[in-house]
Amino acid sequence: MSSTEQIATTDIAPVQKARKKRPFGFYLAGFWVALILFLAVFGDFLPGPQWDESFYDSLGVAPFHQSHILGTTLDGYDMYSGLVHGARLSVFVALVAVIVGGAIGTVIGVASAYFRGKIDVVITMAFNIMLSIPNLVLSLALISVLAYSDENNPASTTRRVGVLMLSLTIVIIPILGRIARGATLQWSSREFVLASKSMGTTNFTIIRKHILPNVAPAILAIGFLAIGSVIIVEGSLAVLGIGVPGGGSWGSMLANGRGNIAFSPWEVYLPAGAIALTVISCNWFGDYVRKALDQRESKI
Amino acid sequence: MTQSQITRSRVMRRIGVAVAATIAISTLASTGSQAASNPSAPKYGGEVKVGIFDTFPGFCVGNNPANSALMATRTVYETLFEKTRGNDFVGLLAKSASVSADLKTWTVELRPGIKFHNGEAFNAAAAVTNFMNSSGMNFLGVAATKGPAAATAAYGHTLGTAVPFQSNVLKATAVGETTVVYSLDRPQNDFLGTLYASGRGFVRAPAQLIDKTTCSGTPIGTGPFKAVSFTTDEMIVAKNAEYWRKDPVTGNKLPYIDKITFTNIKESSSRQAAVQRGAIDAAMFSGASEGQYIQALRKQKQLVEYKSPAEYYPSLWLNQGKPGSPFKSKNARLAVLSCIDRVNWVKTRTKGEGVVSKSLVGPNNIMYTTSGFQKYSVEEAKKYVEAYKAETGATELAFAGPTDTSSVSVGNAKFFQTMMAKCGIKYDFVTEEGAVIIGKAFNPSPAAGSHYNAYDSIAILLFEGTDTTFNLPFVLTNGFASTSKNPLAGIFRTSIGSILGLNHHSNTDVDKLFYEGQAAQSKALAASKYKAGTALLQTEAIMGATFYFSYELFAGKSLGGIGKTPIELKKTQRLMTNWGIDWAGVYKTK
Amino acid sequence: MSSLLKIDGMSVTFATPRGNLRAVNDVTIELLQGESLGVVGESGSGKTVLSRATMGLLPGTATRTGTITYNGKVISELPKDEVRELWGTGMAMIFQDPMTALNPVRRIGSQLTESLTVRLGMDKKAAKLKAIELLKRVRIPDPESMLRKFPYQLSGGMRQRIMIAIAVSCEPELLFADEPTTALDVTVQAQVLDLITELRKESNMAMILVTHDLGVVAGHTDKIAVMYAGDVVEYAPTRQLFSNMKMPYTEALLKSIPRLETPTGSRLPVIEGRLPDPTKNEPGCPFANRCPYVQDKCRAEKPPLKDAGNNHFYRCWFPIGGEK
Amino acid sequence: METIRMIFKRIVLLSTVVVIATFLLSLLMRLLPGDPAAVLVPNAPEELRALIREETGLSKGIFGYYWQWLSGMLQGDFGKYYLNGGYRPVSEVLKKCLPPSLFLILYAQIVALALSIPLGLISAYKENSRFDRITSSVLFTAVSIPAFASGIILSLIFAVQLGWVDPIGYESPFGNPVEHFKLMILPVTSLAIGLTSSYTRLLRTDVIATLKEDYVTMAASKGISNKRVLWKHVFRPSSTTLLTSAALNMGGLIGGTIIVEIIFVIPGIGYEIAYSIGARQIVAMQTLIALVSFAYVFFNSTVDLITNITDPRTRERRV
Repeated sequence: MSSTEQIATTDIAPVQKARKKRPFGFYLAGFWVALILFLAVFGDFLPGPQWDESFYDSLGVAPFHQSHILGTTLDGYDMYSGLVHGARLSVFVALVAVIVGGAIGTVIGVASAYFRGKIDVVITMAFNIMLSIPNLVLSLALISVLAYSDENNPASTTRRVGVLMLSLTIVIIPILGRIARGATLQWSSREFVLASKSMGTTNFTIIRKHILPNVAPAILAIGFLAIGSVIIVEGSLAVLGIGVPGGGSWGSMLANGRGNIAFSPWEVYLPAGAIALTVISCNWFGDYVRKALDQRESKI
Repeated sequence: MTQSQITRSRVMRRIGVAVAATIAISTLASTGSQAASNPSAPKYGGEVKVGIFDTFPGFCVGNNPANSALMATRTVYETLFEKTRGNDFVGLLAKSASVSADLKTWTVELRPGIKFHNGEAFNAAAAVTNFMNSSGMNFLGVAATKGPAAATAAYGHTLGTAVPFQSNVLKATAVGETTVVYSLDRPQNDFLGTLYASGRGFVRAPAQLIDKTTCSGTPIGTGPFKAVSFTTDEMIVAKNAEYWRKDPVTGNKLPYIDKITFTNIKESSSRQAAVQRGAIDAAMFSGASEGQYIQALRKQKQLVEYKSPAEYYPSLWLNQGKPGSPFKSKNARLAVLSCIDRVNWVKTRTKGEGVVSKSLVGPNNIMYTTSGFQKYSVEEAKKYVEAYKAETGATELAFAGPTDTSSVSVGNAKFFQTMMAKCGIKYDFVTEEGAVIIGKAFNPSPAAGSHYNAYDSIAILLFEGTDTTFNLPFVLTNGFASTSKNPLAGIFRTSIGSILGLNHHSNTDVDKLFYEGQAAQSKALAASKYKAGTALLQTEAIMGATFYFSYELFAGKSLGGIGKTPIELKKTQRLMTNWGIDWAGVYKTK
Repeated sequence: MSSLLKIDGMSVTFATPRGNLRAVNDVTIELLQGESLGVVGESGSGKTVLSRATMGLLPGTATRTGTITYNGKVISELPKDEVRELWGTGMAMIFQDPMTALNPVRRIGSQLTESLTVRLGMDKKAAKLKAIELLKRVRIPDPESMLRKFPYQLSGGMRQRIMIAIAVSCEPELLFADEPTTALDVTVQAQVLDLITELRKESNMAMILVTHDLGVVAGHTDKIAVMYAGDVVEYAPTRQLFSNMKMPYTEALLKSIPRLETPTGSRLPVIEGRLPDPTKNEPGCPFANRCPYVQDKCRAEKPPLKDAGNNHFYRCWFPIGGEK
Repeated sequence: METIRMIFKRIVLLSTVVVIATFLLSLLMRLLPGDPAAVLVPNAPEELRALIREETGLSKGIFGYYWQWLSGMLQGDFGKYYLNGGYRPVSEVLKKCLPPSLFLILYAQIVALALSIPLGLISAYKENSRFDRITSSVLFTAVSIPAFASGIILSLIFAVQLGWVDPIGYESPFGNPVEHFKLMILPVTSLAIGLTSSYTRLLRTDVIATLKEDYVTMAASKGISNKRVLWKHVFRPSSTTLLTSAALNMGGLIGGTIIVEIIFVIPGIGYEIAYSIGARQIVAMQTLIALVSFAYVFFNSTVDLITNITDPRTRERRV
């Protein structure tokens, strides 16, 4: 159905062009994400210097050096290897947090909105409570408590990474949970759900067949944005000294190099660039999914 | 009144693993060049901003400000004695000291007429009150009559790690207004060092000490400045118009400046930028971790550098007392100590600002000896690892240690880890906040199954300056000697007295040698005993060291008079120390 | 009476993701001063676009060709700012839905006096007095308290009166009324239309009344243009059209109007089928697929606009009642 | 009457959220293994620890502890930072650290709104134009650069290399207003970058939707200028989401300033939170986080309430 009346709207926007093609940025983002995922998976098999070895004789060499393509830090660590290694940790931490947190949040959010009643009140309240504490503060508090150990041999590096991921996951749950709840509320009142219900379909089937497929794109869109924020939060935690220990992630590379910006600026620009590009790419995908979603909505 | 400096949360950042070297740069060398730089006559007035790198934990006996925070604290407080550039002592609040022939009775004459900021008189009674509180004697008195809970309620706030530093003092007695007599348990030739305590033995007003609710928050001293306010990261002090000192050269009344703001600027780069742009008048830096900033500032013509001697000696403490630690085995200790690549450490981690250790302490310390100090050799280390495995049946030599959360500390730990890996030693580091590490390393009441020091090893700066007496509680088997007649020994031998020796070793020969050194009647004899003690620590591989370093202060041309106001003619105190400079004689040039 | 508005060969196309959409095809219309024209058609016929395009109120995705002459001046090529000068004072528009066409967050008073202060340069006091007078003219009781109300506090009929008041506030010469009664209750529809006609007569305003309801235009217009798929398919003085209908489409439109005399329970005739896809340019008469009188020629070739005399034009190969 | 009931309901809801949030925080603190008093004063003797346990209510179990903390808060006793031998009241610390943070947040909000309102309006008005696309990509990139990175880079360029402003520090606006604003430029900028970006995007989306409303066409048909249409008819109905989100950020920003406060050495509440968490000052930490949480909920509810009362559209929905 097409109606000219629907298009005719207002005069006050000047000439616009209809956009059909996927924008160039989409491919750029796709390329970057593919590259990062490739490095995250196969990075260790690629040739290059050790990422955690200090090269005493090449402290703070500039990029395009013959044996250190992206230069070294002032402490002698190879930038290229660091970035490749960091891709794994940063992406891993962010993906785990968003996927696990997103899954839990979705289940809770969908159930809350679908069943309504007291469950909904309680869960909404719980989300509000968690959201009332800023991301960074919440993860800081969680990490400082969970990574604390009274034992003689205190929290190990692996445990700290685990705690970091757990904290970020907890932070993600209410964010995506609220989105899932909102989307479910909107969809569960649609006719086809009511129709399905009236035919005696079980709640589980309705959720699986009718709700989830419709809620998923909204979650996906915000999920992409969340990956970006988690990478940034991880970096902030690294600046505060409780990120991934030992400079293994982009955030901690940046945190370690931040003081050297006047001496070896690439220590800041390269990891900041890697973070920014990844976040931009994730935002792009999120935006793309959201737009696609809007279009689908408008067609209905 | 002595104070331990162990609670330096941020020392971890300036840590190392160390021993012996030559004097690289001395304070004295740098004084000459500054003499000509500020020809203007001293002026009164003006406000000064100073950047430091430590937080303010409070001002009571239990709060031990780390070095750069100590600089701010020391504008308010003064010690009885001050160290001179010639390594002697000059009286500050005290006028002179004398000792009995058996080295067991020290009589200190105080300067008359000095007042605390609250108007209280500084006199022999005040000095004794300070001793009674910081040594735990007051606590003991109440505990004996009313029980420990009452004692804690009354004096818990003044109980700190300072206690074992004064374990050799049995009694302090006020004789008249200006004389204090200290009666010692063992003979001690370097008692003035105990009173100085690396700049931490300063005198608080009795009114401050007595009120436990305000003790740590209300600093009252005799110094050139009065505390105006403080937060965790900032301390503001204002001119003490009634300050007792005059410039002995010009006769000018001190101090010159109206107000100083000390701000903790954690980020080294921010501190560097701030002093370089003149946003602050001066900033302090640590040569252990801030090499690149120091070197960048050194190139700035508008700044003057004040450098301390390289007499701060971070050490690697190998804990023999902790259950599960590998370091009961000498082979394990030898393996680790042989695996320290000091040259590359200094080059990489201090950017060349440190000095490679050749002994646990530096050459201007009386304890200095290269004898028995483990040299870097991967092959040797590997042999020791094998020997350790054969000896204990362990499959590998593995140990752990803490690092605070700063990038530099984590970087150090990472570097150390890679270094150990080259010798086949597995080192795990644990990232925790500085305060938490300090709490776990010096834990006076460990839970069941744990230990006073929770870590296998810890790299930390505890040895500073040239006074052996200040270093002893850390290397002895216990802060209270087994023969101690100190009434506190009974209570504190198992708690506070035993926590400072992070090695928790049981080699009493070490104690014996150092005690003999303190009892020696001649400097030569003392030196030989001390060196023997150090050599024993080194050959037995009880602890290790990597480098020595200096503290630096960079000041703009807006400040004059730094290091030019002696306490007494011909007795000039040190220019730059772990606690910075003497601010009494500093003035604003514009 | 002299010519007020002349539209000559105007076409409007929209750029859409599916290609160019032709909303108005080569339309030629003339309007004299004080005259009223009804533009009638189903939704999608292009009637709203025609009115908005004439005024210049099109979104950026639209392209308009052809010439528009207003008061003897060609305005179709004027820059936007000069066209805007005509809006409100020269031409004004009453919108279809009074629920959405009033700004929900602004008070009636500010919306009503805006034209007066901005376009006519009245001061606030004068504008307020004028606003009260306008409200009286559109028969709103207690006009002073009305000024302080928000749109949500009013009924649909009230809102439409407000809109009319806004539209006539600057005494335009030409009023576009875009389905002014569609969104209203049947009972108020007639009142509103009568009000418009009355106001129009008072100040000799010309009007273009856009509607899908032939019944509405009958009593309120001088002439009628019937639109289908962007084309004007029949164009005649009102009386002429009703007495001598030529287009099968017009007939179908007329039949679809519910009448009071229609027995209850009987089915209302509707026009079967749909409008053709405006993005495709198919040969033949666009109405061919729905026309009860369709013949082969209709599917093959698009009929031109024919003159039936008496200012009556139509676009059909086989008109009702045969060719003249 | 209805408004009063609504306000009352809000207050009840608000207090419930804050009470539960702070209680959970207490619970979290109690998850710390070992003796919490030993965490507060790491190397103090057991006698002192016992004293602190008594004073804070840590000896009374979780409910006792929480009740003591809460009733203290209600009476204005915000707890203490425990030092080895003494304490500092948190209220004293708050007095010092709250103003710098509030100024920082306020300025960042003002700057972000001042930038994003025209940017959002124009880029929506010229949707898909070159201006829109450039603005979008610049803002997109800007929001993707973490505040700590932009802060460091800004500081390097404007403070160190160009020397236009001092790289660090804070001055009270009452003592030295010129210096106060100069010092605020860089931290406010690095905070405002991300805010501007998200505000602009919010406003742009809303304005695009509003531009499609009939009343905008209607306003345009009055012949008033585009500028007037945008400001008077488009901006206000489009600004609800923007203002709501700006107000919500007030709470979130208090915590979000941590990094900026550290880089630019501003003695604010973010800094104190980070410090208290780092030093495991659990009582102070709980108080500070509770205040942030309260601020968030407070602004959240207030904004909701205000839009409920002032925006005729929400009233319409209720009617």
